[in-house]
Amino acid sequence: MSIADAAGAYRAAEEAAGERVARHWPEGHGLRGWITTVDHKRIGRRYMVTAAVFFTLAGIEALVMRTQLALPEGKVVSPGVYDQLFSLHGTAMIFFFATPMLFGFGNFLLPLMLGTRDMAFPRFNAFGYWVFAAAGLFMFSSLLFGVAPNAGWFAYVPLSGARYTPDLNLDVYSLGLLFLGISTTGSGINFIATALKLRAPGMTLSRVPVFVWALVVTSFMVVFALPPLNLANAMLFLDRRFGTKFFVPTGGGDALLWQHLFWLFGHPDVYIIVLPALGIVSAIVPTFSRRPIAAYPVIVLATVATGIISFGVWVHHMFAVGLPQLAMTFFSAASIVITIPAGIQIFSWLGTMLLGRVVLAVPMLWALGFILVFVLGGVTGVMFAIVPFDQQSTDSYFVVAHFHYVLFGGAVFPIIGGVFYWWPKFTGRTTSVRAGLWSFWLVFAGFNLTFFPMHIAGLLGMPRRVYTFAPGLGWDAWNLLSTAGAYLLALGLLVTLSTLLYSLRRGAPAPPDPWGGETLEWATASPPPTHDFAVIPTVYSLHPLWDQRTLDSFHEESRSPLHVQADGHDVLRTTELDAEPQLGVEMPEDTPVPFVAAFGLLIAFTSLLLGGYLAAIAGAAVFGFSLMWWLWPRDRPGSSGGGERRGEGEGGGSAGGEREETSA
Amino acid sequence: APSTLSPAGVGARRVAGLWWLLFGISVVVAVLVALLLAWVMARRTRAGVHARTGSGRAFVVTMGVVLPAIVLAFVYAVGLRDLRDLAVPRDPHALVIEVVGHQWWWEVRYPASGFVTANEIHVPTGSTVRLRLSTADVNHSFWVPQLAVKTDLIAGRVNEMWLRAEHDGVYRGQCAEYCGLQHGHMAVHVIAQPAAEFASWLAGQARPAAVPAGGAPARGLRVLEASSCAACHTVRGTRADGKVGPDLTHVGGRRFLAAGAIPNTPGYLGGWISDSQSIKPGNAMPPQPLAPEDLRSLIAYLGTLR
Amino acid sequence: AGGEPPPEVPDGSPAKGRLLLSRYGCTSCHTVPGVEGDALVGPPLTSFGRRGYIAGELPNSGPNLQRWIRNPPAIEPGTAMPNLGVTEQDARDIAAYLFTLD
Amino acid sequence: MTALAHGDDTGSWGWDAIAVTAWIVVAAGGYLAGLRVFAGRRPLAVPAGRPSRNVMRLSAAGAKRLGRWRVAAFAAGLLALATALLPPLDHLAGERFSAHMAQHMLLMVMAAPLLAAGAPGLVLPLVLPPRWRARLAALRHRSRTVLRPLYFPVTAWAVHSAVLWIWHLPAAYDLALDVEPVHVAEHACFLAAAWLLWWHAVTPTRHRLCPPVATLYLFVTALPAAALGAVLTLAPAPLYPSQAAAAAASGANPLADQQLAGLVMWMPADVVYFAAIVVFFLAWMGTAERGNDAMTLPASSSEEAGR
Amino acid sequence: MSVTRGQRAAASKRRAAPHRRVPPSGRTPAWWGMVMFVTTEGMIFACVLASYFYIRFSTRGPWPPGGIENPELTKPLVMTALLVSSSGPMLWADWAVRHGRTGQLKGGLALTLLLGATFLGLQGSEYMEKFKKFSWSENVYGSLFYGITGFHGTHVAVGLVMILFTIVAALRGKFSAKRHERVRLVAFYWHFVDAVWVFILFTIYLSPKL
Repeated sequence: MSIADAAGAYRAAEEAAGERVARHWPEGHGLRGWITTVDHKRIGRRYMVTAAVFFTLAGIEALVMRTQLALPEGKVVSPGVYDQLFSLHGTAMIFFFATPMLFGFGNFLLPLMLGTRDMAFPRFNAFGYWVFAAAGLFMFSSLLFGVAPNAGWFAYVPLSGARYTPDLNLDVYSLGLLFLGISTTGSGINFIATALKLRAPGMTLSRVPVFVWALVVTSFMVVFALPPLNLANAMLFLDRRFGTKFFVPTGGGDALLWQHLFWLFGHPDVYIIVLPALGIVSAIVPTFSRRPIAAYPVIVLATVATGIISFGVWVHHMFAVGLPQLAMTFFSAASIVITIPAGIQIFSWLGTMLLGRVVLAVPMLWALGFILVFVLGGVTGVMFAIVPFDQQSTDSYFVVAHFHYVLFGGAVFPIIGGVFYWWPKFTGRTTSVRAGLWSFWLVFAGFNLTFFPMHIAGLLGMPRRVYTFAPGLGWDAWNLLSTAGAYLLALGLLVTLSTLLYSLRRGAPAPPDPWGGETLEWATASPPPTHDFAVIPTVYSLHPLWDQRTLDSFHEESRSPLHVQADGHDVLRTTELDAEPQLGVEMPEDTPVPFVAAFGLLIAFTSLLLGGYLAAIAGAAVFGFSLMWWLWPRDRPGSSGGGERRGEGEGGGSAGGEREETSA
Repeated sequence: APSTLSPAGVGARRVAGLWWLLFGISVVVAVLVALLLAWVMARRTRAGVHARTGSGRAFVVTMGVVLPAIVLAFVYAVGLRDLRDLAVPRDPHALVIEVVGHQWWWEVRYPASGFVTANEIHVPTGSTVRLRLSTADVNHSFWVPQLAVKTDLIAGRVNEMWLRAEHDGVYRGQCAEYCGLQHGHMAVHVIAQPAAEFASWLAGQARPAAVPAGGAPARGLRVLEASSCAACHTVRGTRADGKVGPDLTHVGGRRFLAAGAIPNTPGYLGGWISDSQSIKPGNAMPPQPLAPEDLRSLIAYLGTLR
Repeated sequence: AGGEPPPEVPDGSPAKGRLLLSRYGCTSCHTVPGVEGDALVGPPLTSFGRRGYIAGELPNSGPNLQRWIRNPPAIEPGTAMPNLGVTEQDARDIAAYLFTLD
Repeated sequence: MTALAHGDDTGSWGWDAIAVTAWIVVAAGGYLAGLRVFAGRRPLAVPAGRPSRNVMRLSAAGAKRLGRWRVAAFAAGLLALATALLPPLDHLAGERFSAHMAQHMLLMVMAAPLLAAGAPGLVLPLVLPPRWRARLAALRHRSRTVLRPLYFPVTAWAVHSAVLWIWHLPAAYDLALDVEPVHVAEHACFLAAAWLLWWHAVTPTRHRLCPPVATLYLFVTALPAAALGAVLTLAPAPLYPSQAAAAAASGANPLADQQLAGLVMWMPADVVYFAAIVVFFLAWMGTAERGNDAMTLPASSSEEAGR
Repeated sequence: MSVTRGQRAAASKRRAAPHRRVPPSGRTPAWWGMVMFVTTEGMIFACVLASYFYIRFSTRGPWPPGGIENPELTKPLVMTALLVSSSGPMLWADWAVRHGRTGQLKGGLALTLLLGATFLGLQGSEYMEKFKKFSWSENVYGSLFYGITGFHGTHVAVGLVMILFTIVAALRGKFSAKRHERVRLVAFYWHFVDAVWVFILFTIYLSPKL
């Protein structure tokens, strides 16, 4: 039997093994199912929706800010409110929108692209989501009480110390970010373990899709970059609450230590945000160019190199604090070097398109728009890497323009493009092409109208984070343009949102593979069933669904117990490098424990914030005991004996193929 | 406008030149990418086009590694040269001015002449001036875009920078590091004057405040000494020796009040004294409830302090 | 605020008066509609065209308003509003603007 | 063991320099001899009936078998060692902190990886007579439980970081400057720790780390080293009294000298680590595109699906 | 810690016959999870120790500042001996459970618990002494001293809770020669906590003397 395309592969696998497998992968319903689910697809969608809500909130904050700045001497909000707005806008966009949104993509897509059935630690995944949601609640509710963070998203000491900000604002900041860090670190570790251990047989590391590479590199960066931030926030909290002197110059502490620690996190963080987004582009471009990505080893190397170099450039955010010139030359060089991996990726996509046959579908438009806008943002980044120019333009609106070009252009464009690209997979519906075009062009125009004038305002000497400005300095027109653009942009995003919502209600049902994609997720139903794949395929190349051998394996392997794993709630474990199949692993069932644990943490952090240390200990105890409940070794049915899980090839061996216990 | 692109100082001029170089390179890069995109959209989307399966590695390495490396090496070298030239000169004869940042105003000291003023820095045109920057509370950043690149004022440290104005003029600058509520109203004005004019300004500033002969200003002086102004402000030559707010010895001669927030006119001065919080919310000067007559004479007195 | 002068001050320019209000610093004590600032040291000058008296002392007419603006202590010796040295022409323009507020 | 010492102030080639040269020559000779044996393990196809005694040809054959680039690396490593420990740099190192750090960096990120890549552990024992070689092998076998931790990359990483940091604490550093044997020990420590570190990445034996792991390994190695460089570069005052005194005596600004030294610690090492990562990665990824042949590009008619 | 080339070579040989099944080997996802968790924890320790040196090297004047004398060494060295030696019983327990000797597993774990708890007790008594001399709000040295050792002490406490948890599970007969992943992960974490202490000993107690 020869299989023609991905849809055929999906159908063949479902016929052969669908029922046998689906029995073990029930779907929870109702409120209980909603709270206890550990399904990576539900959690991934949930991440994305929550992050989109935070995006809307932070975007509305930005609109209020732009309204205040539309005219000189604006009186829309008071300076105290403005400070909270821009701080929460930056914090929320960076921490509560960009990273979780992309981690939502990762959660949904990683197991599908790898050809497995769930993340390595499904319960930990659910826990990560609940912690993220709780931390977002923690952070955003502070705005209602007027104690939102108000020292900018990087909260420089001493301004963020207890002496100059005595209220709770920065306790909310430090505790909120520590709280969120638990979720981000956990997700990163989960992605790493999944990508290393649960790939489909044959998917060696050099056949892994670029998006997965990007996500894995991002996860490693999270593991290495978040600790400095967590440490800095813990020290800040101790300084503010318990009178330690880490950052207090009069006590021997150092105000610059905060900046070093923050940016040692902060710069890798901007690539933590942008790398998965670039990965999305690397998934969209080959599909619509009808050919594999150009220079795959080089683009993977570029991704890895970006991750590594990004740890050596943090001082470019501190060029004006008076460091030794020699140090600045080094960081300037490193910041320049990091453009080369970016250039590699840009020209890899361009090369793919130049060699390919381009289909200008809506996701592809977003990718093309992204390339242009990201290059514009990137070249201003290169300008900053030159120390004298940075010293002139740092902390001016030129910087604001740069980072919105790379953040909105470099992360939000791919995110929206990715939403349009995988929307059939997420929801099982197709979107309207005409509405998609409207949405793209409105956002593209609004975006450039909002942020391009900021370059000029910055060059004309306008500092950032000013709640108002005097008339007659030559900044009025540019700010008015920016504000008009912001409203146009909001309109475009509103159109985008309504397009998607309309599709959710009225869209046509989507086939498994609407675009003719190359990676494994298109060989599942739209949306995929709880078990994702009825038969785990064997991968022979970078583009499994354009490869007859893999397509055929959907049918052929349906006779192999190893590839079907129909004896329980099981996934297949493979080796780290070469994806040799090892054995089946039993996955945990739905459970409310992650929710309870996250709730305990919410209690603990809220009590810490309000100074109720006993209640904080109680919350931590709830967390601790639910963890113990979670990790208690249980005897699962069938694991005591007779759990042979090997292929038909071998009989009894001494190293028995027992099922494994999972720890998370 | 305080534009970085209309430089009037040596440092700013160098950086403006650098900007045009960087801008040119960026335009080339952006236009190149835009042209390639246009080519793709025009030529690779037609009906008869077939995808080709080459690796494309040569294209990627050439365009993404080799060419950028050459361009970037050149840019880096230019940047290094400018960075070296912009280093603080070790000129022992340069005029040294100490600038202390406060939330949210600038204290300016001329150690050689031994006086203190605020929010306005006078410099002689054409000669190098070294600024020694420190802060009394949180971080600030000293930025006069037309004269020199910015340098931060970091708590617990002293940073140095220098500037040399090329033409006479008044150059507006602003604090460029977020420092709290009124970060947006923390402007500074650098006034470049011919050397002779500057010398006479120095001499004038070094003198204590003139004692008014009589009338409203004399009464204003009595009000100033008797009321709470004296607890926060210094007027040299009177009993007012507070250290919380700006030195008012020659406040009448300044162009702006409250770090550029308002012009220095009697009307604004009166409003500032009565209720500065409605003008610059959150600043450290509380509203001063004064008897109407006292307020008017105080305005008259401060107006005489030139 | 409109372009043509109000009947009370036929030869003043309201547009210029509006600029002068912020130039002399009136707005640092008064809240004036159409001009930036929200100070409450002196009475808010809202709907000034419909007021009966100026500072509770003078009937609100064009010449009286100009007299007040040019030298308040001369009219009410104990007032907190200082003599701001407003020139005759400027006082006329300011008064013209104030009378357009109703 | 004064071989690794700095020169004294006479400026001429002292005994120590001669000793260093001697050691290097001995190492080179031993390596060449070992290569000869290495080639001889498998009978070479020599022209019939004419047993050749041409040492160089045998050595070249051995080099071919081991991999010519490894031999070149060993030679370059010896050269780096010579550059680091022989007079022009060695004299300057007595005065300038930055030169001293350059010396350390030459030892740690040039000499060590190159020497390790030369696999002398494989080649040099071949010089010994067979009986001794057997004894050496037996010794290694007997001590394998003790030596096992040496084969953990974590050990190499910890030793490397610890050695780097401990020797740069002010007291230890000044002691090394003042007491010559301590200084020799310092350099020996640096070379040994770095050698062990790089051995994991470049050894031809089965202990070599696979490229993705090596990437991670070099990355976590770079972090503590970079942190030390950062601390030195950003310190506001000179940290090492005797070094500062020497620099001032030679007319340099001690603080600027220290900043340059910090950068020298920071940048070349990072560049080398990064370059190694790129090389490993590309060599490994080079096999990736083999699968592309068996590809059926999607049909061009799927345009409707796109729009 | 990592996958070496030997396994890779074996794997590539195996790849020749794609359908031959191999016995299970290699690391479990949970092992990777613990390794990455320990990595991120280790990074926090690395950052806090680097902060210590950053502050120390940018402090002018004596170190420790403010008239605090150098930490004395006897008690920390005893603590070090206790903690480092506690890795021994942990290794023993790990070995025992892999060979199905659950009795020795419990013994090893209990001994580790005892040593670790003694360590914490000594640290507490050291705090009592130190607190008479300086507090954490005294100056930045006090903050760093209590911050770093306290952070590590917290890790020891968490490790002890994990060991206790493992002991309880072992008493319930949850572990066997085939099922012992949790024991190995707890052991891994404990060795990490031990190793970090050595760095802390070096930084806090030894480096001021160097």
